[in-house]
Amino acid sequence: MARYKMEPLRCWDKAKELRRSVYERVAKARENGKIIVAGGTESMLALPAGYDMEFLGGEPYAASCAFAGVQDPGVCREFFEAAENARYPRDLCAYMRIGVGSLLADKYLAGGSYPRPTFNLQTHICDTHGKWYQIMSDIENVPYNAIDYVPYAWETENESEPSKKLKRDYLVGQMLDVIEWMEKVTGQKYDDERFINAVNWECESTSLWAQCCMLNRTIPAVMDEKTMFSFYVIAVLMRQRKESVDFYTELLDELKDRQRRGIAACPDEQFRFVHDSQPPWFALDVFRYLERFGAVSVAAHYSIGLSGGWTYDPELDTWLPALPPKGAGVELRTRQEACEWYAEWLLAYHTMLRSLRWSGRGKNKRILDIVKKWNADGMIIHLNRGCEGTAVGQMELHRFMNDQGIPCMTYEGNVADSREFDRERTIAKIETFMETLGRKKLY
Amino acid sequence: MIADFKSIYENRHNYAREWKERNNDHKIFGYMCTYMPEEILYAARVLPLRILGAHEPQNVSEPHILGMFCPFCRDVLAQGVLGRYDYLDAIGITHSCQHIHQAYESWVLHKKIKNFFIPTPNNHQTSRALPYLRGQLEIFKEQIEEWTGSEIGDEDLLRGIDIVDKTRMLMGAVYETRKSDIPSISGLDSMYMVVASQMADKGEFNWILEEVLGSELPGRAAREDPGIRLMIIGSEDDDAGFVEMVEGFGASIVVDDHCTGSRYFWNVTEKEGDPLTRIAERYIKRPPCPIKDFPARNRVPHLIGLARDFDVAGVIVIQQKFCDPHELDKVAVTKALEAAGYPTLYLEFDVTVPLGPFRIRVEAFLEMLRSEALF
Amino acid sequence: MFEAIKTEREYWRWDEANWANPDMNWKSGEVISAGVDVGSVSSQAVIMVDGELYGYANTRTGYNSPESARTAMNWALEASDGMKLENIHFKVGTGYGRVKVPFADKSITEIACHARGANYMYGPTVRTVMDMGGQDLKAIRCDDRGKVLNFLMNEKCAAGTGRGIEVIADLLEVPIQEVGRRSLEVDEDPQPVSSTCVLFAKSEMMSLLKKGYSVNQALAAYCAAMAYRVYTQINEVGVVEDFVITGGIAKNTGIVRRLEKLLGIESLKTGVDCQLAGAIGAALFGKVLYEKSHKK
Amino acid sequence: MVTAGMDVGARTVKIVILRDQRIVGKGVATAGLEADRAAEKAWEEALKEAGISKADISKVFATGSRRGEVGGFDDEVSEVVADGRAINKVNPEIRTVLDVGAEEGRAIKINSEGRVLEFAVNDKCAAGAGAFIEAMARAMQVSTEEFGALSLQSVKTIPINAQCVIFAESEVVSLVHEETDRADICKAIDDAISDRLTSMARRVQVQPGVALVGGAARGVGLQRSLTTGLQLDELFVPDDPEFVGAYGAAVIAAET
Repeated sequence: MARYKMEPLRCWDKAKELRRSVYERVAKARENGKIIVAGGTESMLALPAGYDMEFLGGEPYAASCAFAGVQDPGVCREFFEAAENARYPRDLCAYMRIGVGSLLADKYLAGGSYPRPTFNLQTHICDTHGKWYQIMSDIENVPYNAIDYVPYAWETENESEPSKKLKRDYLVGQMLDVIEWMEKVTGQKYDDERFINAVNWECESTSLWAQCCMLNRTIPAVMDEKTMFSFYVIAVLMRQRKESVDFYTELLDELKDRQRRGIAACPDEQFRFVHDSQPPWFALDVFRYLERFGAVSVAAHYSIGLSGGWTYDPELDTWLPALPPKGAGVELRTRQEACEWYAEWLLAYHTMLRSLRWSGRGKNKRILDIVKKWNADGMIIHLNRGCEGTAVGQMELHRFMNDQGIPCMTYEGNVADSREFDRERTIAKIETFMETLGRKKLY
Repeated sequence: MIADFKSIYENRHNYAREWKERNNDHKIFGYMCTYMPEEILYAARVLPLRILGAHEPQNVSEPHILGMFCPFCRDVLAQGVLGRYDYLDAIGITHSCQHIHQAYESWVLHKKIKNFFIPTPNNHQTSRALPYLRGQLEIFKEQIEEWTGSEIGDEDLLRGIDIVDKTRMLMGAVYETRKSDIPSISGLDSMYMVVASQMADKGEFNWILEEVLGSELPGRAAREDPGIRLMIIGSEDDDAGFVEMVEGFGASIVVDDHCTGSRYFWNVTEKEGDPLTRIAERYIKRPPCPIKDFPARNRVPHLIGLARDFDVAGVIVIQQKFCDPHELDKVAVTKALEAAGYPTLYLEFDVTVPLGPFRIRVEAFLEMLRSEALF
Repeated sequence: MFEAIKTEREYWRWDEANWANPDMNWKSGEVISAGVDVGSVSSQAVIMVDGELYGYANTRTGYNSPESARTAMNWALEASDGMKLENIHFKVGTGYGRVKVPFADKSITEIACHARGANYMYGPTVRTVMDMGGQDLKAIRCDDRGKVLNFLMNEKCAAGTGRGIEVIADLLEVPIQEVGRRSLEVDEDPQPVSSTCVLFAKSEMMSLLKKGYSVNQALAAYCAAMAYRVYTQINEVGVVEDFVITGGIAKNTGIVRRLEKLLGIESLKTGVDCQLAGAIGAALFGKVLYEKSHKK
Repeated sequence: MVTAGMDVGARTVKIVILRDQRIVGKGVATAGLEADRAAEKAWEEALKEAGISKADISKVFATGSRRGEVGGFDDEVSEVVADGRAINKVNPEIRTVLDVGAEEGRAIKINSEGRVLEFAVNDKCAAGAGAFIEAMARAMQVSTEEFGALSLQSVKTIPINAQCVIFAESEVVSLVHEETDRADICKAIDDAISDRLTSMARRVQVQPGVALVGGAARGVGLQRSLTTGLQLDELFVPDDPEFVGAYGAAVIAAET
């Protein structure tokens, strides 16, 4: 007998539609010679948005390929093989290997050959990012520029103001340079107004998503993580666009309504856990399997952080949804102002990106905060061999959680390379973990 | 004496402890990546020492670091967990790679020790990197001043620059002698020299270097027939056993691109301008670790230049297993070298190098480079 | 000491053999040279008379490599018509144990030897040699004299090596000589096992069997994966025709056929036991070295 | 009450029959490809020793990675839980259990009641400890008993890099070809395996007393290497260490 009521989400199809539209627009852009910018999706999407462009994000593309692997494992296999044949080692970033392989095989998931961008623009958020699109650009032979991202230290380190200012100026300076660079490589004038709007929308989208995630703190959770995956990705793909703001506004209302009426994502929710790192996209059924024990993933630093703007509140010693310019009553008027606000947003409020560079103390604190505030009973860590940025600090996190008396298990896998995931062993490990917590299968 | 290099390297911990006694307990600062601005530490009369692994199997790092991280960072952390560096007063690191940063973070988490992280730039090709790095160095200087309780003036910084630059110039001069047809120092001793320079008080170490250059190297031949001239490039490499094996097969390693080799000392500080800016500039202009080499590929021309200047017949590309920065450069670098006419042999290190499996690869590589003897 | 109770049959064992050409009279030969290839899994000794194959022995490598070298050599001599070790002018050791061949006049790596041997066995058109041995995969590019131009050996893991296949043969209780053939007795190839790690391939194979795969299908899935692994490696040196496969695994048609399919190239075949390539190359080098040392 | 525990491992099936908490029958058989046939063999042996028929057994609990392949049990428990319960019965002082089978390795942290607090299972590239020692014994042409004895004779330390056991073999092979003393190689292998097991054990923060169970536990060389590796005064190895899982299952069957 299910504990909670369920209802399909109205926003579900809209999200699907928006996701599809991105790949279509890229395909179209190719035909009518529109500017295509490629790079990591954490490249500051608002920055190239000074142009009427389509953005081809490396991570979501790779994730889609990996997800497509559920139906046809051949898809990714072909891309990985293409990369391996070109001598790219298999322990490198799985997303990168899919991108490079897809390019070398000249095959685009949505059909046709791999889109050749007007230029590549990358933000160097982890060791791989800056090199990833260097390699892509070598092969495509298109202009390439990269912005170095040095985030603020975690609040636990109480970093000095002068240091923060340096980081802000460093990032702002690079943005201004990149704008000039883009004008050079495209030969087209950069439109500050478009840019300023994009910054507003990007901050708004990510702030709204953070608010959506807050609603998952209640029992039962209004979204399970599988659902979150299909919603957060809108921000990943197009947070700098108005459609994204509209989508999250609507989603927030729907979720509030569900929360009020006690509608659950999983009718059997009994054991709430926080997951760490991206999931193995080709094996999301593992989450389904967990639900048979009443175990539901209610949050992950990854899914709430990657698309969420969070600000640290020293009084409450926790992180809360950050205020976008408009919400803070700020009117961005010039390129300079927009760059400064945008820089601050990424350096201070993007806790996910910050965790890629800050492996230890801060990340533990941040995730413990999530476990507590989202009322989780335990944690499951995906030791992700396909993404070193998120793998940083995972072993320490495991140790830390157990020391805090929070049941925590790890399983080894890979965000996109199914050859590194052993389903049998993972299932066996989950069963053991659940058994040691005295939980039996409900069905 | 050349022999000193090896003995400093092999007795690094005794050396450090004795140094502390001799220098009425001045502070010792262990660092984990060669982007650490030693000049500032010398200016503060703090001794900077590089922390390296021990190349022994260990079983203490797994609870802290994922198995897919490079063996070097695990080996380094093990040294900390096992208490081999307990004489250090502080440890520090700059932005380098995530793996070694993990070792640093775990060390800090589990050994309560004073620690300094300088958030240096990752991209040295943007003009914005210099003012940013200069600013961070100033903050670092202030933190050191606070820690030692004594101010660091410009003249101190200049003294620091002079000490470190002198080591760089002297080691550069030693490398210069390896260009000759019969190098006067082996690849093994050269490696000992550079790693020893990272483990010794450079003030003292410079005397040794001057002595070696002045009285030992002239007219010296590392070996009568240098055999095949090789370049060795890649990640951190202080694996004496491997280099010894290679040179044992009648080859000579005449130049390298490692952070335990030429990358560490290749360029010196500009003479003009404010000290901190000059220090920052030197680190930005040094031959880059792959992790700092984007958007353009500045490593490639540098490596081909080295191969040409030192007249090598082939290149051993060797890296720590799972070292992403170097794996990300593997294809571009080997391609470029092969295209320039330098055959390459690609190998991967682990904490302990399995000499057996490596021997066949190296021997075959040398057989391949050797002339017609068998035909 | 283990839960393991000895399996009645040792499925992983290769056959051993020795042979000498009855139609050749070695006594009339000018230069008699020998090559001994002490590999990790098996050892071969080859005797050549004036650069022509006269006899050989193929044995399993034992614990002690000098001993394995002697056994192989003596076994080859036994097959001969009264040849003694001292009748051989020049002996070259190769393979893992090359430096430990007690009677060898010189040691040369199996990489050089396999290229040279392949050149003899398959002719001067050979440009790419894939040697698949017990512990290593070696992709070798060579010129028309069998001189190595470029080569590459496997790093990190031993999947696709003879040892790996032994493990699987043992697991599935299939004699190793039959692994290849039986892997081809399937209507269509299943998804290759995903893990190239032999140990994980093992657990994967077990689950395939649980899923109802027949042993042959499981073998097919494994051979397909191994063929692919070899394929990526050989691509690193680049395949130039003619292309040949040497070493123990060349006997595994299941991997060879699949590899050829991936490459879209047929490999040359030969009547000579392809495990002998290393020893043959060694013996041929022996001849040259002997002649050079006896030129005035 | 008579209960039984059946442990269907990667390589063998083990069965333990309990009457009023006392072991009255044991049986073991190599699983090979057909675990169910092996189970029958093991049953025969165990029932014979106990001098009873299956009908006399009120409850059968199964454990082991391949339990899914055989039928004939009332409920199942994971190896980890079975080990914890069993070792606590045999020696209540134990807080950390190391289970080393042919393919799997496990480290289990338990409390004074034998409840599992935390556990670690070997990850990729660290599997097959037991199988590795077997394969190496084969390569050295000694029995696994001789292997352990030889290992004990050596005091030398030769590092073997055993992150991937199969690749580690080529290191062993080259040691062999360098005519390294056989005893030293055996110890080197035990040390390498011990290092990996110790690493895994440290994930659960090893506390004394420590027990070593599973098929590989009888290896006297491995016992020594682990005792040194974990800096222990003593390492507890129960009689019939390979039956611990089955025993635990039987005990839990009796208790529920």
